[in-house]
Amino acid sequence: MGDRAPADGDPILRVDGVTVRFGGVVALDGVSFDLKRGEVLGLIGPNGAGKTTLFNCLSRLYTPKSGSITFEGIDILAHPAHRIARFGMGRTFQNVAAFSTLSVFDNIRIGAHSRGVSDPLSDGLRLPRCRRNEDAVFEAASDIVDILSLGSVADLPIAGLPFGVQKRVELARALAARPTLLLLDEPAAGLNHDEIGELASLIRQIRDDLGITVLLVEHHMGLVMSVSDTVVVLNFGRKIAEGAPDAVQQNPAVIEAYLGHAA
Amino acid sequence: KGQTIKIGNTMPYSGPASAYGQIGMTIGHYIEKLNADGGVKGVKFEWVSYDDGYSPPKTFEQTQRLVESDEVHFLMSSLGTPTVSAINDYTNAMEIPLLFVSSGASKWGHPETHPWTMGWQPDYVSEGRIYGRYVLSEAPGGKVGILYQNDDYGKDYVNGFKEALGDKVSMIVAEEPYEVSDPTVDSQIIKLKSAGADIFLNITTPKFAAQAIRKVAELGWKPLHLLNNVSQSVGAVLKPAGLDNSKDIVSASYAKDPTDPAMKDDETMLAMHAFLDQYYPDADRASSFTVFGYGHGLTLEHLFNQLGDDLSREAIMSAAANLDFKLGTLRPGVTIKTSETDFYPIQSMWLTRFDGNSWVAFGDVLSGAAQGS
Amino acid sequence: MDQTTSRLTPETAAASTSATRRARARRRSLGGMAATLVVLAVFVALPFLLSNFGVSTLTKVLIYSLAILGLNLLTGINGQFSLGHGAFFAIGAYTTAILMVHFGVPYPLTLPVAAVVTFAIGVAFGLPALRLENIYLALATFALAVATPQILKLSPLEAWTGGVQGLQYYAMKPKVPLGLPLSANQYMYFFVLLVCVLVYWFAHNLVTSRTGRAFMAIRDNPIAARSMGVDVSRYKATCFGISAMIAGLAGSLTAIYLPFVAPDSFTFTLSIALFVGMVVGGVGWLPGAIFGGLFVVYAPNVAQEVATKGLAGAVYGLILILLIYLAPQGIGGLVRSSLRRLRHLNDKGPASGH
Amino acid sequence: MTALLSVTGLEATYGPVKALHGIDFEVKEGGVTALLGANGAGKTTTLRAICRMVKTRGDILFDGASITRKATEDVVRLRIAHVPEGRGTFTTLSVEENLQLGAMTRPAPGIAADIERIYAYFPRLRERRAQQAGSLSGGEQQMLAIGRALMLRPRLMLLDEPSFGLAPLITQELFAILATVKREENVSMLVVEQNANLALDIADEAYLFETGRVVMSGPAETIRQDEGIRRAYLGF
Amino acid sequence: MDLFVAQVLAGIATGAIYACVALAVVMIYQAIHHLNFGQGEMAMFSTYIAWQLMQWFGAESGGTLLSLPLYILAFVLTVAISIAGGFLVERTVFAPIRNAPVLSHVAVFVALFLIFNSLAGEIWQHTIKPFPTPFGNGPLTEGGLVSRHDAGMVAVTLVVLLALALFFQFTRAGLAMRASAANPVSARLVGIRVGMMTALGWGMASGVGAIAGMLIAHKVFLEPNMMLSILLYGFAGAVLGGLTSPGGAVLGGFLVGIVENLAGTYIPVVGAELKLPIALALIVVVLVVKPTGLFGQRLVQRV
Ligand SMILES: Nc1ncnc2c1ncn2[C@@H]1O[C@H](COP(=O)(O)OP(=O)(O)OP(=O)(O)O)[C@@H](O)[C@H]1O
Ligand SMILES: Nc1ncnc2c1ncn2[C@@H]1O[C@H](COP(=O)(O)OP(=O)(O)OP(=O)(O)O)[C@@H](O)[C@H]1O
Ligand SMILES: CC(C)C[C@H](N)C(=O)O
Ligand SMILES: [Mg+2]
Ligand SMILES: [Mg+2]
Repeated sequence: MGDRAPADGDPILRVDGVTVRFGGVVALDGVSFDLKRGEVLGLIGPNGAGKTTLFNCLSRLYTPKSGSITFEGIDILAHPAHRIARFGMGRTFQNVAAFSTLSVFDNIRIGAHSRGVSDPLSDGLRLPRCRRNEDAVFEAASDIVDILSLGSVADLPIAGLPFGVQKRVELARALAARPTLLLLDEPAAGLNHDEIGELASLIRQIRDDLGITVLLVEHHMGLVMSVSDTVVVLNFGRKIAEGAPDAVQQNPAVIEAYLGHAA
Repeated sequence: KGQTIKIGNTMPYSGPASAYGQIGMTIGHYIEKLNADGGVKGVKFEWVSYDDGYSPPKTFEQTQRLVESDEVHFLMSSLGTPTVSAINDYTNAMEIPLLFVSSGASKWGHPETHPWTMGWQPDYVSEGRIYGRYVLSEAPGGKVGILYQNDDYGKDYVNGFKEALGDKVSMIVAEEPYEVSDPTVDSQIIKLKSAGADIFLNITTPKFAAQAIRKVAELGWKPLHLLNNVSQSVGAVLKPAGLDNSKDIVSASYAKDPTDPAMKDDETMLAMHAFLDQYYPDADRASSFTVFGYGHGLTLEHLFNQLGDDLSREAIMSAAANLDFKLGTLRPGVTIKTSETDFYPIQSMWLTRFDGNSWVAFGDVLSGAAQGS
Repeated sequence: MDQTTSRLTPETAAASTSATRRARARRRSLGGMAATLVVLAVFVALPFLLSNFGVSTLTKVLIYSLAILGLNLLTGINGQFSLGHGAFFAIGAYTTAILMVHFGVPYPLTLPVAAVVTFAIGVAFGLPALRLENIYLALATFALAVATPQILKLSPLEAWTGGVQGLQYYAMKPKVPLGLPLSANQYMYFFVLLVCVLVYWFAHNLVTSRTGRAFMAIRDNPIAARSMGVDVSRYKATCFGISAMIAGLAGSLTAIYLPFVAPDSFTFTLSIALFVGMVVGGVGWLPGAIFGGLFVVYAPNVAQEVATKGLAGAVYGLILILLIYLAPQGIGGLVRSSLRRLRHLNDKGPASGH
Repeated sequence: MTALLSVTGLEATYGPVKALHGIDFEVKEGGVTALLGANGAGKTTTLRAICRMVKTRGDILFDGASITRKATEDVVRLRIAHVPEGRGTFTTLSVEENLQLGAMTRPAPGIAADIERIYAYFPRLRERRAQQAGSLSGGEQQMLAIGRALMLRPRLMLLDEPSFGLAPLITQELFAILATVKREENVSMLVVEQNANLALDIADEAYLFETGRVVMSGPAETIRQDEGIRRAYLGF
Repeated sequence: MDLFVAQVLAGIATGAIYACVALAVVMIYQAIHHLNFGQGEMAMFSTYIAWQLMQWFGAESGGTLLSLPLYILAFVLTVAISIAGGFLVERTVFAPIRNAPVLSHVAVFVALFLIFNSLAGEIWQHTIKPFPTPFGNGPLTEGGLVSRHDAGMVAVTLVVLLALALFFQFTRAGLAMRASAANPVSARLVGIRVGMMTALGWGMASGVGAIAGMLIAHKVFLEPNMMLSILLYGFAGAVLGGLTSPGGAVLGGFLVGIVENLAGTYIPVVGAELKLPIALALIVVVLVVKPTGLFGQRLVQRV
């Protein structure tokens, strides 16, 4: 893993003036920011501020009313959702979107779908090409299982696993595609303090060892502030602050809308 | 002597055509009676009748079971045009007699290609011709509207009818097909009426016949109403449709009408009722299907009375091809007659008019054979 | 494995490495292969033990199983509800019949043509189906099933389809090729068996491959699948095509085994039967197709033996309900849960003590 | 204070898998009990067991009477409200209908007023009242789940990670609301919460779970002082 | 033009049949979020019960109504029996397999279909029976194409529609039923007796089905297969209108009737032969454009 060296310079992701409306609800209102390659960007904001909506725009599940999104120099709004993974963007979901009847291992293998090449006919005939691909996926998935310590549950159906484990499988699934950009939607929800510490080091490991850029949505301030290089704050679909974690944490507008005083 | 002969049969005891099931039941009970009476010339029968749900592949499977597993001696009275079509080639290839098919399709009478298959009732094409000729003679200037079932059965009638009209086929102003899966034929009737038809040729199966008769009355439409034989059952069609609504309908008929008061003293009908009392008390006595099944039973009895000691399939087939007798359930003048080249046992019919209670024959006994043959 | 991440592990049996996982996967697939061979051996032996009629009934079982397999691929594996697979079955059958009757094509050569035709039609139907979910798709496919006989009857097509009468070509029934010491029924049986084995092999490969995982991902969570890079529309349409193709091949085999096609052979009850067979066999479990085929062919016969004629339907219905009571997930559910139980015991054996 | 809920020897199984291996704990009348523990420790299973949603052995007494033979819906009728893991939103129904459903077992009077009260707690929900609940953001749905549970006017609330997905400010407000509800309406609570600080703040007693067993228990204050707990759950 | 009007009227007349059944379909959908294939046969069975009651009461003879009060008595009794019957079927047949996958439920619907169909044939035979109408025979207006029965049927359908719409929108039981179907686990967690709600839904659906059956039987005649194809049209109508909207379902039913007749009349060559397929294809087209039907609730799916 880690075959792509982090290259500084141009942002890996540029979000420019993205607006999304649902009927009368304005979920995103002209949001713009850049994400530098090799950084962790924390995206925070009150409930309903539009964070998940932004993720859904990035992975093309929603189409913004206006604005543009450039990823690795590609105008991704011109592409359908299923092509995004191939461009190198991976994600997890806020409410765990697992393939519930399948085993953990298969969930992870599906994560590698975008890296494989096969068509139904050659798969059905089990051509040597497909067998080789299968073997490669098997190895890659096994590696990830080991990295994320999912070995003991790898053959179990994902549905009955504790929520926290499911979230970890989602992370493994996203990593299986070897993304250059990883979108994490509230990965710490449901984890206790200890586990969050591990998650923080895992995220750093993902950034530093694997060279993956991370966009992190999270309500756990300890985590956000400890791993983010930059923090962007949304409120009512609008960006209200952007900057280094410390600066954002002191920003009165952020405290007023999001953090509260007791934090 | 003392032999038991296995007879195979398929019937729609379930599914959309299950109303015909009583034909099979009647024959089965009649065979029970024959056996109880000591058989026909000492020969007893075993009636193996399977349900095919009116589905052709099922008919094939059940027939194969009858032939290859039950090893029946011959097949008799299997019902339905699409269903029996599925097995016609098979039974001929296996050289198993398939006698008295319960369907009036014209294809059961082709000894040159299918020497092991024989029909029973007048074929639908011939009956269609009878209606065509009647229209030509009765209302040569009329406008005909046709309602027909969109299958072989319906199309045979239409073809016979058109053939008889010949160059007057332009009298037909509207032809409306319906599918057995249609819930009602109301809209077809409305169209026929709107097309200005004053003659209504009603080629349907019982349920749709009843719907059509009632809808015609409901619309206040008063055409010359011709109803095909299959649907002329007083009990199963006209009563539900309303006897008043059915008044003056014209049909063609070869069998006696069980509801006809004149049949009260008819010898055959009395015998039938006695048989039903003893063996099949649940039977619907106002239904022509019961008479139909009873007629098949009598025909079987006659066939075996005619046979000698040789009960082989060939012998049975050649006996079936040499029938000539008066069957009690048939109207006067209508007989059963076959020959090596004529595999249509019943070919003549009477025109009948419904008088509000029963069918009254009029005119002469008619042959539906094609003109000049 | 480093210390930090290992803390995330739930404390169960010792974690396995890639090598042990691979070994276990191989063991399982060997087990599956052995089971398959046993079943195959039984199916090869049976025609020599059964009566002539028994052989032809078993041929029918195979044909239905094949169609059920096709349906299962679509509904069980890919999650697209179909109540109309009888339509593709019909198209396959008619393709074969028309090729044999009108073009004199030898029967084995009609199979690939039928496959291509039904695949194309399946894809064509799968495209609008992309927009329909669950019940809506069920209705659309059911509508297709209901409309099939009427379309086959269409008078403009009559020159080819034989209209309401359909096509009969008993004379073209396949003969036993020279030298084989088999009865006609046995030969037909083995021909059908060969096709079934090949298709099963194909379907099994498919399901255990990248494509198959994509199919299942779509079934479980289409949105997540899309985000993983699965082209949902393409896979769904393709799955529809393959599924229709398999059902079409089954139809094609019917038209060879029973040299007669007619619109009324393909009413919606056929589609319903296939559906019931799939449920009985086990939704999403390919070997279940055999059980489904057995059920669909034999259960009505059993019902008829048990009941008087009119009540056979009720008895069949009761048998079906009883079966669902005993095996809510079909036979496949029973087999899988007993396998799981076995494995659970196995896993517990050596590595207990936590 | 007497025990409103007392659980003894509770075992729970999912098919062949045993998730709880004999758990004992109580919730005092008007008190708050917190359950702590790592992922998969069995906290959710315990709440499900009380609501009779999993197969169990052992005894559960509510208000002195065993409820192990009751059906879920009858347990709820004893006014035990559950904020489930995963929120259990009726996604196709509107926000307001979701709230009404929370009061399904109550007589009609007072419901409208209570809905207003929930809207006052979570103004976001008022803005979204006619919207399909499935379209809400994660945090908004969490508010809805809590609001729905409050609509029952419960005697005992089972809260499975109530702060799950809530923004820090809302989380603070939520715990303030819970404290008020507890104080003013004498509602007892059983709280599963990963944010142990918050949980211990309102809790009287706490239990630490590990793989289906209670490994430590005591007054919240005592637990808070424990070195291991501090490191693993509190972070100071 | 005359023909056009005639066909539209004929379409409305048959559409009334479909609308009636579509209502029953929506009813069951709201209760179990599925379509029940056995529903048509249950309605047919109910209609036979009504017929049997009328025989015993002497309310009719050969399809002619003899006594309106006795007819109404039989009608009401039948609806009551059907509600109880639907309730019982759910309790005895479905409650035990509550947790089985939906597709297994569908297989059981098929089984119910077979059981009721075959029982009815066995008990009451297969020959068609006339069924009386309380609205009187003959056309509504002199020479008109709409019969009194058709008009009465439309009226009854609208009344049932109103009752159902009110029930679902404004009663707590209606809300509880929708909640049970949408999310049974959560419904239990708010104290709804989901089993009872489902059973009640079955009961009500079977009651509505009985009403539909008794109105339809007069038009198509009573026989075991009378609902075979009508149920499909009812499904089509309900789906076209939107399965969650009783009003939409009724409108959908009428639309199916009208479209089918117009297609049969005005589409050349294949129109008459293919009116059902054409009508169904049209519905599929509508669904492709509007996947939840004309008036169905759009579902928001979020991740
Ligand atoms: N499909 C939709 N229809 C209507 N409103 C929607 C839809 N999707 C999102 N919204 C609204 O848009 C707003 C933004 O939602 P989003 O899920 O992006 O919030 P979020 O920032 O992720 O919040 P949280 O932190 O609670 O997850 C919410 O108020 C939500 O109600
Ligand atoms: N539906 C299920 N099927 C099978 N096993 C299950 C199921 N739900 C939970 N389990 C098992 O029960 C054990 C306890 O799970 P539970 O959800 O109660 O843990 P938890 O403490 O709530 O964890 P979390 O913090 O992740 O919510 C776990 O090992 C889990 O794998
Ligand atoms: C008269 C009936 C027994 C024949 C049947 N209508 C058929 O041809 O299919
Ligand atoms: Mg969110
Ligand atoms: Mg939990």
